[in-house]
Amino acid sequence: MTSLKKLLLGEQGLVVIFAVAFAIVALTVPNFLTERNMLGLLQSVVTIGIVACTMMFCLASRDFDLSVGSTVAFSGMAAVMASNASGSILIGLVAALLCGGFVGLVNGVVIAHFRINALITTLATMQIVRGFALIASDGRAVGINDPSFYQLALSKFLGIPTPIWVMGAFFVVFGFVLNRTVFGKNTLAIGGNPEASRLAGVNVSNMRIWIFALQGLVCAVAGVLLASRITSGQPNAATGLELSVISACVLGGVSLAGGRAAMTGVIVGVLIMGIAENVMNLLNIQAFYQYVVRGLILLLAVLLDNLRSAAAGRRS
Amino acid sequence: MTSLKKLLLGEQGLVVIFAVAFAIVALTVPNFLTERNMLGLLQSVVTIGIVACTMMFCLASRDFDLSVGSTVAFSGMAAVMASNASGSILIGLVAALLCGGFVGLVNGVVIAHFRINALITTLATMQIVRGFALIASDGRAVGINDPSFYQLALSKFLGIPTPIWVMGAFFVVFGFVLNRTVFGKNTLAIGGNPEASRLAGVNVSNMRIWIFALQGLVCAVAGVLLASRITSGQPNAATGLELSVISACVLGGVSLAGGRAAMTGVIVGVLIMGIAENVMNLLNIQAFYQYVVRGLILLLAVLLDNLRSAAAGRRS
Amino acid sequence: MQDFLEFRSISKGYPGVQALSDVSFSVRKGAVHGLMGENGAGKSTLIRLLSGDQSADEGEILIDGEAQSYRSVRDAFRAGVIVIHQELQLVPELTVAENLWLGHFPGKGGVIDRRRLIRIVGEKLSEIGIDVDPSAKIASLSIGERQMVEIAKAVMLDARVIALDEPTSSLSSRESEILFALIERLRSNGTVILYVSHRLDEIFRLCDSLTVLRDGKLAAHHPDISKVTRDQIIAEMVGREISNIWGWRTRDLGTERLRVDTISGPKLKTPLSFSVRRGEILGFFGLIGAGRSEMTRLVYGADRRHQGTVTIDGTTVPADSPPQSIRAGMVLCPEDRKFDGIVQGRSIEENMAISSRRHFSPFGILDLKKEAELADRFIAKLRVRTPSRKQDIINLSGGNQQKVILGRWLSEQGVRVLIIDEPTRGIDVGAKSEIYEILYELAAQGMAIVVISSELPEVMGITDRILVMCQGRIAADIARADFDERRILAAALPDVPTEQVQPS
Amino acid sequence: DVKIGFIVKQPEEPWFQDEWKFADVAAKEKGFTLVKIGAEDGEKVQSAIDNLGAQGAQGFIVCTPDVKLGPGIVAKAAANELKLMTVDDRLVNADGSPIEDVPHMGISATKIGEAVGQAIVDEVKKRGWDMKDVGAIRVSYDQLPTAVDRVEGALSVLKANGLPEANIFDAPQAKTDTEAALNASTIVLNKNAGIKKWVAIGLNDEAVLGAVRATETVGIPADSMIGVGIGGADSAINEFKKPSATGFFGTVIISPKRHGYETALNMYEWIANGKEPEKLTLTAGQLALRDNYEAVRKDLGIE
Ligand SMILES: Nc1ncnc2c1ncn2[C@@H]1O[C@H](COP(=O)(O)OP(=O)(O)OP(=O)(O)O)[C@@H](O)[C@H]1O
Ligand SMILES: Nc1ncnc2c1ncn2[C@@H]1O[C@H](COP(=O)(O)OP(=O)(O)OP(=O)(O)O)[C@@H](O)[C@H]1O
Ligand SMILES: [Mg+2]
Ligand SMILES: [Mg+2]
Repeated sequence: MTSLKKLLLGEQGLVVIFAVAFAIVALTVPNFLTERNMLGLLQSVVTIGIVACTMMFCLASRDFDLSVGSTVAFSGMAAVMASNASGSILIGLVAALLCGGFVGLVNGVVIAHFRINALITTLATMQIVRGFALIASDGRAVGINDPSFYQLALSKFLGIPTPIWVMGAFFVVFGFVLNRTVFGKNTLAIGGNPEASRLAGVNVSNMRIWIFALQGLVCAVAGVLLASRITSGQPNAATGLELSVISACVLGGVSLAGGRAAMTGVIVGVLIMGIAENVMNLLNIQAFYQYVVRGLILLLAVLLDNLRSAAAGRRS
Repeated sequence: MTSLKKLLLGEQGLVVIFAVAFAIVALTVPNFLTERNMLGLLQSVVTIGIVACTMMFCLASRDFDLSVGSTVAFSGMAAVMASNASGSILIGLVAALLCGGFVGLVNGVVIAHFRINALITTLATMQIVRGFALIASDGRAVGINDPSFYQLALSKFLGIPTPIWVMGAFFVVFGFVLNRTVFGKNTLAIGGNPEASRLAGVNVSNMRIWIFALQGLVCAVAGVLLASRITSGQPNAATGLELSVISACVLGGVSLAGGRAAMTGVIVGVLIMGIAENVMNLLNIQAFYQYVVRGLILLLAVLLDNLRSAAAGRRS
Repeated sequence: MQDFLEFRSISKGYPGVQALSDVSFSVRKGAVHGLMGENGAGKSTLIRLLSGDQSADEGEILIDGEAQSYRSVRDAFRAGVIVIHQELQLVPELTVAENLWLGHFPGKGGVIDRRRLIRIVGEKLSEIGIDVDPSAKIASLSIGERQMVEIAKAVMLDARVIALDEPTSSLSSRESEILFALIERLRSNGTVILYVSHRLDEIFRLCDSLTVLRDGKLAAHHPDISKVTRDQIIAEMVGREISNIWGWRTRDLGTERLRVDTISGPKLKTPLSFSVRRGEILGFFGLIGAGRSEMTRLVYGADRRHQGTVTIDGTTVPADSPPQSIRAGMVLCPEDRKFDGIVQGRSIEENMAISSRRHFSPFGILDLKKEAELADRFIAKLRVRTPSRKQDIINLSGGNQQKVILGRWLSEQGVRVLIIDEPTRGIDVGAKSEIYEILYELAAQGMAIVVISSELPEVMGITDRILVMCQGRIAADIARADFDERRILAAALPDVPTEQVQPS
Repeated sequence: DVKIGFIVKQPEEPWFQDEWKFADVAAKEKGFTLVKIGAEDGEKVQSAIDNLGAQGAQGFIVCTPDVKLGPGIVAKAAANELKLMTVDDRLVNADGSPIEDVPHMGISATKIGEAVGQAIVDEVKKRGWDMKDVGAIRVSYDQLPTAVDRVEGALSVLKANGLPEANIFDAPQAKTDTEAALNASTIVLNKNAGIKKWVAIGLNDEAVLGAVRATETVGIPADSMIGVGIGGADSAINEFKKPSATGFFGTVIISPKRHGYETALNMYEWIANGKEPEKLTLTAGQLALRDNYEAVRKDLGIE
């Protein structure tokens, strides 16, 4: 009994709770644990999952990025338009990375150098970038000319679609960066105590610029994969992505007050969001009730996690 | 020269900058400074303005409320449905206040007692409440049966429509509460340092519950006025309101890190948002470019304010 | 010997305050140089300039004859300067080892070898004589332990100049000894040490030379400390003579006022009991981590109790609500002013009135005139150095912040029990005696006062009775007549067998 | 047993609610399972199709968030071996030509717009207004291609009947709700206080309603305003139910019944009996006014 409790409320509590919930869902929801559904589920969280990797850094350093949705859409558009114009997918990719990286860089510079609140800055760039995407395409989706662009999303390796591999690779890389590199530690330090980090000689404003630029680049990758999946660049794509991604991170234990983050947590957070969506559709829950259920799951997940840490705090 | 600089960069700098910008707009944009347009402008910011009053408290106490848009829609629906069912506008009003207050109370209790992150909690209630509004109305607009309900929004006093008076009254009352009451000072103290405030005898969790409950009630008022203006309760009303309101507050110098807020600032913030919208339409700026302009104005406004405080910091 | 570190006509101003004006002095190689002055005299400002965190409006800093033009902390580090600031600058979520290396992580390609890091830090720490686990998170350490980590940071990175801003303010004598030993070692290596403290004993014990600042100006420079006396320094600092800072006098003690009965909590396993009489000033002494602060928080209801009751004049105080404790007449002035005391972003006035304003705010509406009066009264009484009561408290010097927090509690009405954790931490000699006077006055009115202090002379100087804590237990209960430095220290040390006393 | 998916782009909109409702009727009649999924963007459509495949559905009907998603949806459907039909909006290829293989039922956005324009022109003539004196509020939401097509359709008819280009005023909505339309229209009215007679068009009923509310707030009488909406859902009916006529003159009702019921039925027949549906079925909108809306609704099978 106590060992069970220990397991549930321990360091890896969220993972354990998640595993239990997963098992329950797998046993009770028909069609859930099929290979097809699992692959569909994973594909449906690719965008959130990829963007969550860098959002984790952003939140861990006590910043905030609302512009990710627009950046995903904009760089996806850029990829499609550039590859249509040049006939080369590679050029499309480079264009997307340039656009995404540029947006991130601008965010970073404005926030770090002009010391403008991150929420407002990224709220502003969110609108500006969305405006650019709409202007560039005249508000309409741009179709992909070269069918081999679709292959980015359709191709498989060992039976698993490429986007899932990409997401997995990002999880591994950014997990390593967070825990094992100076960059990761500095990020956590900035979030935990910016003043102390500065006084210890961490170049806080450079770090922030880097984090935002990285976020932009990663959004570009997500944007390209998304465009390839939906076979077009859409200026309205990924609206509201920012809140999903931030929710996934916070669910995964990333502190909005900065200084606390873990890759496993974020992965679990992303999966919880995806599974909730998936199961509701499998169970044919009505659209309006889906709102309520989604909200309740969010609450429940953080509540459980809170109970866990409260219990951990009392234990001594 | 220096006295001009002093004025611009002084305490009331934002107000001065705003006044200058207003004068420029009034002189250059045709039709702007007509009585009709001014009244239209003020009416268009009624919802944001009213909700910003309590959002200011929420942010000042280092909290966050994303559920305001849903609450406005939900309580507006409640008002219409209850007054349709009972035939009494008063009952409709009471129903709206009950619904709004209840949502706020739930937010407050969950955040203060279960210590769940405000962002996640209100993100969850935002969805749940929107779901309820949709479920209650089956996703449809509900028309108002009793035409005198429209009079709430249409009636005028001294040539100025009632909603504007209501907004003005809220500005005065909440400005007073913030600066001249124990409640206001405690709110600011909690935002500045919650732990220190608790040890200094402020009942932090009660205060937070009160603030959220108040926010809910104020949303209900905004919801009723909105329903009256659009002569129906619409479950999809006021989506995205939360971000507009928070932007207005931050523009007005309310610190997201808590502890800093001023009513004049918030009023200016609300007006900036309204004027930007108004002028863009008067100047017939294309929809897609409006996104870009809106973002740039947001950036510019905080940037100016930042320069101001930086200059104030350097001055000796 | 030649001058190694030199300040040349340094000036620095903040809005409304000239923190330093035209300060020049120099320090020899291998010297420990003391820096003294009243609260707000500009000591920390000078050290901030040295650290590269801020730059002077005028003047320059020379190291080894070279004018320094560094513009960031990193530049200062490259020039061989390490600074320990007055407020602790650690990242609570990171481990001790990570904090020590922050900003200077060793390793190739940005990849951190965690095991090696912990091993190196572990070796260094035990070599220095600091007993903390390198893989523990800072958040789990007590303030004193954190202070030791800060000190380790300065020692580990080889520096030519080390500045320490009130390093002992939260250390007890045992930890201070470790620090002093370290300083001796650094001195013999030729390191220049700039040492800020309000404790004269330390200054005389450690320093070779001394500079006194007053109102941002150089008040005195003593190249050889053996040529000055205590009284002379005090006079240079505060501009008047202070003959006897403690000023203790006998008082009539009344009946029992506060009774604490077998309380225990998460970090204080052994139940504690004690009582305080009307008019009594009870002192708590102990080493870092003895559990004194934990005890005060449990009594006050700031942390959740496992068991036990607290009664004031026979009425039980509700267990876990500071607001209720205050209404029952008990207040706590906390130890950690930065996290538990000041409300950042708010003015001095508001910080003082936060609790007491409920007595003069009918229907919750403020009486701004009364608040202003109150603030002005305590700014004058406690000699807070500030341009105005509207100043944001974060802009005050550390000691002045402490005074404002004290003012908050001294201005509270209807207080029957006053608990002060480290009352004079970082406060200058001049203001100290004022504060003691206020405490005696309050005690004479019948208040029961509990003072927690790590400064033995202070506890012995101002209290009527001392409870010595050791490892979460009360190890001794000593009346004023029996005060004896060695006996108290012996009781505080865990390794020495101590007399077990019955709680009174 | 047969399982059919029905994916729509805006599940909160009454229009789609109705489509689903009528599809449910078909499901009850024929005894198949209907899975309703809302998918607001391309990514959601993709996962919805995967989800349907995983549930073992045999086919689905989709109203796509964007017609350019065509190739992706077709490919995804093929990968999941699902039969595919579209409703409301027809899928197009990358080059913008319709994908003709996919059976479609719908009404072109331009056509609906034209119906709106015609209704306004008729009423303007009936009231004896001179087109030169009439101002037109174009409540626009250009982010949505369908919205552009609808208002442009209406404007083309108005212009053909003598409405000067200079009398068309853009009122861009920031969001697709009534309040946003109201705020944007108020500005247009205030800017052109000289014009006394107004007509309004927009993406849907809610947009036109906003314009109507705006005329009321600035004091333009109801008989100087002709607003014609699109959809015919409750917000329009509420206007007709008001005791006195408002500036909301009429609405072009498009029948969710055919779109919901018939598509579901066709899909069932296709799956169960191999009866392939028509490649293209076009439906028509019908104008409903204050005095005939009940009849029109009955006619279209709503109620
Ligand atoms: N950021 C700031 N803004 C405004 N005033 C400041 C700021 N920092 C310091 N000051 C003022 O400068 C003066 C010198 O402060 P400093 O911290 O150097 O004093 P100190 O000698 O270290 O005092 P203490 O013994 O209390 O630590 C004080 O009056 C303080 O209020
Ligand atoms: N946040 C914490 N988490 C875990 N242990 C803690 C924490 N804070 C303090 N402790 C431990 O609790 C014990 C009591 O600490 P406390 O701060 O009450 O002692 P103290 O006598 O007041 O010493 P100090 O002079 O350092 O304040 C110590 O062993 C300390 O290490
Ligand atoms: Mg200092
Ligand atoms: Mg202590």
